[in-house]
Amino acid sequence: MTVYERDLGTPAVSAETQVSLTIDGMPITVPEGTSIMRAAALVNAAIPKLCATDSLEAFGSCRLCLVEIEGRPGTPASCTTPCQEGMTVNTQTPRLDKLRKGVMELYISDHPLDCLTCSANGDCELQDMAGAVGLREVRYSDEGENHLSAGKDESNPYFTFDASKCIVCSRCVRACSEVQGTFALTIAGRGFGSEVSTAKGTDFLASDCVSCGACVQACPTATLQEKSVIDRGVPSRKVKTTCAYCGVGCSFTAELRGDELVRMVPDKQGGANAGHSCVKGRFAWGYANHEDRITEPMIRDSIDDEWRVVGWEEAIQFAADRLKKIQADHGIDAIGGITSSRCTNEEVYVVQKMVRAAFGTNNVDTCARVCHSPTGYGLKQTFGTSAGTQDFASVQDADAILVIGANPTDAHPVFGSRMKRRLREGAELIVIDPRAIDLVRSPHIGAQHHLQLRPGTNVAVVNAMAHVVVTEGWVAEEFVNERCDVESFKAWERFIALPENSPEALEETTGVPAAAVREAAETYAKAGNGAIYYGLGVTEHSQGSTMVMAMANLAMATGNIGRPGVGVNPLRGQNNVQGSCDMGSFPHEFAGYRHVSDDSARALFDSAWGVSLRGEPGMRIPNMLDAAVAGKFRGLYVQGEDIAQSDPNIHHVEAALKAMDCVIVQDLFLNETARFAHIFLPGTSFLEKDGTFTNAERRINRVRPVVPPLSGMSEWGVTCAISEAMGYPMPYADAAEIMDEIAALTPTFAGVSFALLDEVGSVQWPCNGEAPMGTPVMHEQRFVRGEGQFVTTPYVPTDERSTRRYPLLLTTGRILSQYNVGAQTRRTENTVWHAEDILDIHAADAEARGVADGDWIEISSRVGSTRMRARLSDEIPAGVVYTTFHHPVSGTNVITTDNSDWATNCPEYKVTAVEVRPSMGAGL
Amino acid sequence: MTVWFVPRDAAAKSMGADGIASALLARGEEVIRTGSRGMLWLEPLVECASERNGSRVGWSNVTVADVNEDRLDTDHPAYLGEVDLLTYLSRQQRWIYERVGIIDPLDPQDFQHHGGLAGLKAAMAMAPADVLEAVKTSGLRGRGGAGFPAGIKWQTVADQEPQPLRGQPSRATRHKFICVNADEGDSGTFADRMLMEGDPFSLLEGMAIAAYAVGADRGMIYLRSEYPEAWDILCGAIEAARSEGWLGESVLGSNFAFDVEVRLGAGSYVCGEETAMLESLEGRRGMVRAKPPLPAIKGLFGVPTVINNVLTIASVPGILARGAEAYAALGCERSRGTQVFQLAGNIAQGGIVEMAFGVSARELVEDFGGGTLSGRPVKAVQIGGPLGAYIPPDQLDVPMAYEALADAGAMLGHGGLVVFDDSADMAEQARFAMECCAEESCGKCTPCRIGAVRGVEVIDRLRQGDNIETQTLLLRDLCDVMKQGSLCAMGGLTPNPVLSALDHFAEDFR
Amino acid sequence: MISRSAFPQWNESDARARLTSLIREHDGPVLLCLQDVQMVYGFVPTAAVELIAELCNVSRADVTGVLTFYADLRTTPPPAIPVRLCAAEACQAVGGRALAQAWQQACDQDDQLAVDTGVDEPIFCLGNCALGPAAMVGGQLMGRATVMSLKERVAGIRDGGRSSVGGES
Amino acid sequence: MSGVVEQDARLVVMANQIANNVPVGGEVPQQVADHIGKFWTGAMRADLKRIAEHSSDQLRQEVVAAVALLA
Repeated sequence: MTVYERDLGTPAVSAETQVSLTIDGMPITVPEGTSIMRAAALVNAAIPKLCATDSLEAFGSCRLCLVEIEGRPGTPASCTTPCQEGMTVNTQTPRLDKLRKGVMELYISDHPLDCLTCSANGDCELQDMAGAVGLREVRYSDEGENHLSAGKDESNPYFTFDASKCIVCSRCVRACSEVQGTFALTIAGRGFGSEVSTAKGTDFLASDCVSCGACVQACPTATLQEKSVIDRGVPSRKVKTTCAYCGVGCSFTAELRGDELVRMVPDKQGGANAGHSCVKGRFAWGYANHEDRITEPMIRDSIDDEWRVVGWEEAIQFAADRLKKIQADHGIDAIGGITSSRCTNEEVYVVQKMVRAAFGTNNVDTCARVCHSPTGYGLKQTFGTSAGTQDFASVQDADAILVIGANPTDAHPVFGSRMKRRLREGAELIVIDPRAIDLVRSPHIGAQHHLQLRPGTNVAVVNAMAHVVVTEGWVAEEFVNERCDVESFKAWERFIALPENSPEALEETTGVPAAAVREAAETYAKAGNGAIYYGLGVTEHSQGSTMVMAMANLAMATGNIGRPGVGVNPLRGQNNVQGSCDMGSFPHEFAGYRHVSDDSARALFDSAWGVSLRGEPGMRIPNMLDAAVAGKFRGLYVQGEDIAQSDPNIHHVEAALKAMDCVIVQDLFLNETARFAHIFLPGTSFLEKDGTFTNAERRINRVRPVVPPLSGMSEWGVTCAISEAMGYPMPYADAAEIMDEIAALTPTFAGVSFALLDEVGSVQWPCNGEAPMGTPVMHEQRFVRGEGQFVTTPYVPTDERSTRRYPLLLTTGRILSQYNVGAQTRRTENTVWHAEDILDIHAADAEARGVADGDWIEISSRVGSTRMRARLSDEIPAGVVYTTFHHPVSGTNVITTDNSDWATNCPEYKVTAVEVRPSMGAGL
Repeated sequence: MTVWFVPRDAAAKSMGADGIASALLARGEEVIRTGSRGMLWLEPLVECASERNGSRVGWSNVTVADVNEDRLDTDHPAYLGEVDLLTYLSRQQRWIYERVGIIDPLDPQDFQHHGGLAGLKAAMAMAPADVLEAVKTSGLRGRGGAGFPAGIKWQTVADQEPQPLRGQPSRATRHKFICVNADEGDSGTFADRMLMEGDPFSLLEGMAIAAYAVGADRGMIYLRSEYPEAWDILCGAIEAARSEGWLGESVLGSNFAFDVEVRLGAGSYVCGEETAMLESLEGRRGMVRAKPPLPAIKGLFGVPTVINNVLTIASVPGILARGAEAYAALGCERSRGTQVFQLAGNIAQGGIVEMAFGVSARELVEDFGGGTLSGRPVKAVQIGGPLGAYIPPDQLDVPMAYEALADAGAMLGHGGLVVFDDSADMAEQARFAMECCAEESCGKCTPCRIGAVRGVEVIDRLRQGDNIETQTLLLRDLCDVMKQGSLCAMGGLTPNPVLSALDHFAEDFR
Repeated sequence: MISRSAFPQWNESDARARLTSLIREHDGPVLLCLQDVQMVYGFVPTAAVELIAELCNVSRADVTGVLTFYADLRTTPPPAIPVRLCAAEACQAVGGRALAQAWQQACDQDDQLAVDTGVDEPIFCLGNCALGPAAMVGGQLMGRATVMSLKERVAGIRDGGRSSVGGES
Repeated sequence: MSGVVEQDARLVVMANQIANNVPVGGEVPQQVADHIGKFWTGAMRADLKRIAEHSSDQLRQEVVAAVALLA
C-alpha cells in the first residue's frame, strides 16, 4: 500500500472555539488559532510553501504562501496568520501569482540549475514549488553573489549536507530544536550570509548532532539527504511498518526502489512517534542485509562439531526428535522455551502455545524476565494490570515529571524528545538516578531536582518522598477515598509515616540530602499533574517489584492516576516487551495475564487448543538454567534472544547451556548462545515479518513485510512446523489468523484484528467491546482491579554491598547509538559513535587507583572479571562506576551476579560490587 | 557664585565638550554637566549663570583656549546672550525635551526641581484604568515609526494576565514587561540618544507610569551599543532612581513594584524592529518574529509586553502631569502632541526641533536648519530614516504628520530629516539603501535576504547602462516583491528610498 | 563598541566566575555573556563558546548562532585603536564617502596607522548626524571628522594622552 | 559444587529473600506460601520441602513455617 502523507503546513491546533471562514469561495470551519495555510490545505486550496511543514511551528520566512484577505491591507503569510471568524481569503490572484513568482525567482537565482542530475530530482519541494508558481526564467544575472560553491559535509555516515543547495528555510534548525530538542544546528551569520551551521568549528559528526534524521526529514531540498538515496535513487514504493528497536515502537514508512530498501522514513501518523525517529530506527537497518546473516538452517550433534547446513525439513525433524527424546528420557518438564521481545506478538504467541500445548509444560518464559517482570508484578498488585497507565502523548499534559532509573534521551529517544519538548514548555523535572543523565542538564533542559541516590536504595528514596507527602498532609484524600481500597491505604499510611521512612532517617542510606527529597516530594505532589516514568533502573534490582509498588502507592496517594498528564509509566526496553508479556510468555500466566491456576481461563484454552493444560506454573529462565546445571533440564528453544550475552553471571549461563542435550537457537546471526546450540534456525528481520508489536504504551502496531524472508520461512511458520513435528499441528494460514485467535482468547484484545489496524493505524489495549478504538489512558473511572491497592513497601537492602574487596558499585545502562547486546547496531555504521563499552569512573576513584582517562582497566566482581577502557566522568558520584553492555568483547555480564528481584527473579543488573584496577593491553 | 553648564551629550563631547569642562574645573569653577540644548551646530555650547537656577547666557563653539585665556565674556564673538531667548529654542514647543540641556541628567533633585516626577505622582494617585484612559485621550501615538496609538497597546497588555517567563513552570513568578526600544539605528536620528543623555529620569518615570497602568513589574531598555555615553548615563540614572525609591520593590513608598534593566545591542540595525529586539533582549539572534502573536500578548520571554520607543514613553510623564487634554490640544488631525524632529546631514543648523505635528518640512529645513551646510541648493531630503523616501525640494511643504506624509508617499519614521545638496548622486543613494539592507538583513525572509543583494546588483547594472529598460523593470518588480513580501518593515520599506530616487531623480541612474 | 586598549589572556576560571554571576542575575544571558567576554578579552575565543553554552545551558550551536549574528562581536583580537567611520546617509551627505576613501589612502600610506587602527569596518550611524562625518576612534565619538583630526586622535590615544578635542569624561 | 547442590542453594536464597521482602502487616509465612504457590513449579516446591526437612537451618523461620502451609 502506498499512502502519501499530505503536509498541511502548520501543526494542528486544539481549541474549544471554532471559526468559520471562506477560502477561495469554499467555506470551512476550523479550531480557533488554526493557520489560514492549514485551513486552505483542508479545502484543497494549494498554497505554495517552502518553510512551512506541519511538524514544525509556523515560521513565516519563505514568503511563498502569501494570501489576500478581504478588508485587510497587504499580503500576509498564510502560515503565520490565524483564521478568524468571517474572513474571506483569496489564495490565487494575479497579484499573488506575481509575488510568488518573484520570490521563487530570487530563490532560484541562488540555486544550482541541476535538477535533472540532482539526487532529489522528483522528491524536492523547491522543484515542485518552482513548477507550481510557474517560474520560467530567472532575470537576475548569473554572475551575482551566490552560494553555489559552498562545500559538502559528508561526516555523518548516513546523510550529507550540501550547502550549495540550501535555501535557508531553517526547517532543519527548527526540527533539531523543536522536534528533537538537541539544538545541534543554528543559522550562522545573517542576511545573505546566513547559513545552516553546527557549532563553531565542528562538522556534523563532531557536533552535538544525534543523527535522529529530523533535519533530513524536514529538508525540502537535496541539502540534507540520506546517502542511501544518493546511492540507490529516489524510492518508488512504500510500505508502512514498525521499528524493531526500543519500546517506543515508532511507525515508519519503508521506502523501496524495486525490492531494494532505500530509506526508512518516520510516519507522521505514527501514534507513538508522530513523525519523529532516532538514529537507530531511521538509519541503523543495514544489519538486515548484513553478510553475517544466516539464511539456512544448521544442525550438529554436539557443540564440539562443525555446523552442517541442512534443509528446513531436516532441521525441524532433528529438533523435534531431540526434544521428544529428552522428554522420553527425563520427563515432560525437562524442556522449555524462551520467547523474545524482539519478535512479533504472533511469533511469541505460537512459541508459548507450542511449549504449553505441544511440549505439555508451562516452562516458557520471556526475556522480559530480565528487564520488566517486576513491572508486571508490581502494577498488577496495585492497579490490577501489568502495563503502563498512559499513552506517550500524555506527557504533554504533565506539570511535574518524575524520571526514575531511566535515561529516555538515550534509551527511548523519540519519547525523550517528546518529554523534552514538554520540559522546555515549563514542566518541572525530578530525576532520581545515580547518574547525571542528559535530562539533568542539557541544552534548554534542567532538572529542578536530581536525587543522586546510591544504587540499590530506590525504595528508600521513594518511601521517603511518600513519607513527606503523608506527613505534610498532601495526600489527595478525595481520590484515595473514592478510588482506592481505604483499608490498604490506612495500613500503608501508618507504615509510611513511621519515622524510619523519613528523608532524614534514610539520608545516610540513600546518600540523598533530606531537604532535596522533601522539595522533590512537594514538586511532585503539588505541581498539578505528576507523571512517573521509569526504566530498568527501577526493575533490575533485588527490590524491583517493591519499587514498582512504591511508585504506584505514591501516584495513588497524590491522585496522579487516571487522566492525561499523570500515571506510572514503564519505558520498555525492547520493541515488544509489552507484547511478549501480553501473549502469555510467563510460566505462570496465559495471554492476558491470567494465572494458569485460573480454572475458567484454563478451560477456555483447553477447549480452543484441544489439549489439557497444566494448572501450575513452569520454570522461569533462571530456574531453567539452575535445573540445567543440576541435570534436570536438558532442552531449550530460544527465540531471538542471546542469553549467553544478555543474562547475568555469564559463566553460570554457559555452564547451563553446555549441560543441555538440545539447544535450539532461532536468530538472525550466530550469536553467543549459538555457540552452545545444536540447531540453528535462521530468523527473520523486522523487514521480513508480518504481524504486530505492542509498545510501552500498550499500542499495537502493524509490522508489515517489506521484503520476503531471506530464509524462505516465517518465524511463526517454523515454530508451527516444529510443533507439528512434535505431534501438535498449529495450522494458521497467515499471521492475521494468529491474531484472530489471540483476540478470541484474550478479553483485552477482543477487538483487535489486522483489518482494524490497517484501517486506524494502531490501537492501545484494552481494545474490546467497551473500548472499540482502544484505551490511551487506563484506570480513568476505576482501576482495572476495582479499587487501587496500596501495598506496604519496606526497604530491604540488597545483599550485594560494597566491601573492602569490592568497594565500588557498578551500574549499567544503554547509549543512544547502540542497542542492547548490539547484535543489530554493531552491524551498522552506528559504531562510529560508540565503538566499545567504556567504564565511567569518578575522578577521585580513578586517582585512588592510578587510572587515567582512556586507560585500560580490569573490573572484577565476586563472579568474574573483564577489561575495558576507563573514562573519567563527573556524571556519576564517587563510589559508583557505570558502563554499557553493547559489546560482547567487553562481556559486562561476566561480572553481574545471580542476585535478583525477590518476587520475579529479574536480575539485579544495576548493582554489582566491583573493584577496578589498571590493566595492561586490550581485550580479553 | 558663578555656575558653568557644559553638556556631556555625546555630540557635544564629539566636538570637545569634555576638554572645556576639564579646563573650567582646572580653573576652580563650578561645572555642571548637562544634556545638550539640541543646537548642535553650536557645540560645544557653554552656558553660565550667576546661580544654579538663574537665567543662563551662552557661548557657542567654545575652545579650550577660550577658557584658558578667560575670553568667555559678552564681547566674545560667539557670545549668544540668554540662551532661552534664541529663536531656534524659543520657537519650539518642548514637551519631551523640556529639561534636556538644562538639568544635570543624574541629579534627582535637579530633575524634581524642574517638574520631574509630577507625572508619576499624578498617575499613582489615579486608578490604573484612569491612567490608560488619559493616555488614550492624549492621542499619543508610537514614535518608533508605525504610529500605533499607545493607549490601545497599553490596554491590550493591561487586559492580559501576567505569565511565567517562557520555559518556566506554571508555578513560577508571573510577569509583564515594559520594553523601551532605544535601538535608534536610523541615520539622521538622535533624539532618543539626546533624551537619554539629557533627561534619563523622564524615561524611567514614563516606564514606571506605563508599568503602573498595565500591571507590569519589570522594565527593559534595549540600547544600541553605538551609544556608550547613553549607557553610562542610563546605568547611573537607574541606580539613582533605585536609591530614591522611584524604582524597586516599593515605588514611591507604595505597594507597586517595578524595576528596570538596560541591555546593549551588539551592532544590528534590524534589532530596532520590535520583535527582533525582543529576540535580542532574550540573548538570541535578532531574528524577526512573525506576528501574531502580538508582543502585547506574547512579548519578551513570552509574557505580555508593552514595547514603546523612547520618545513615546518620555511623552507620558507630561501627559499625566499637565493633562491629556493639553497634549491633545497640540498637533493636527490624528497626529497629536509634539514630535522631536532631528535635522541632520548637509544642514547648516543641525539639531533638535520639538514642535507640534503639522510644521512643514520646509520650515524645518529652511527656517530652523538654515539650508545646507555647504550653501549649495538642496537636492533631496530623506525623511524618516534610511527607509524613508527621498523628497525633492518642491515637495517640502508637506506637513510633518503621520497622515499627511503617508499621503505624500513618505513617512514620518522617527522624525529625522537628512538633507542632501545638489552634489548627491541619488542612484548611489538608492544602491546604498539596498546595500544597507543586505548588510543588516536578519536573513529570515527571502525577499530581504536575497532580494537586497540582487537589488544592489541590478542597480549596478543599471548604472553601467546595461539594458536599462529591462533592468529598471526588474528593479521595480524586485521592489514590489520586497515591499509586499517581506516579513518586517526593513525589507518592506527599503524600496522607499530606492523607488523615490528612481522616480524623482531618474537622470542619476543613467 | 565600548573598547579598551589592553586585554588580558583568556582565563577560563576567571571567565567562569564572572559569567556565573552574570547569568545568575539575568534572564536570557547568552548575548550578555558574549559581550562580557569581549569586553574583558577584546574578542570571543572559541573556548568561550563552549563555556557560555555550558553555563547558560544552551547548545554550542546556539551560542555560535548568536556570536555570528551581531556585527559587534568578533572572534579575533581587535586593533589597538579601532577607527570606525559612519557610512550612513547623514554622514554621506557631508562627505562621508570621500572621508572613508581618504582614510583608506592614509592607512595605505602609513603601515603603523593601518596596524593600529585595523580595517575600517563601516558602521551605520553613530547618532551624531548633525555633525557629520562622524567617527568612533578608540571608543570615542568624533564629529566633523577629517583625516587630519582622525590621525590626531589616533596619535593622542597611542601616546596615552587625550587629543585636544575632547575625550572620555 | 554439584549442580543439584547449587540448585538447592538457589532455592534457599530465593525463599529467604521472599520472606524478607513481603509486605509488612500480613502474616509472613502465609504470604511466602502464597507467593511460592503462585510462582514456583511443583518440582521446586518439592525441593524446598526436602530442604526444609533435612537442612532447615539454612531457611528463615518464616520459610520453614511457610513450607508447612504449601499445598
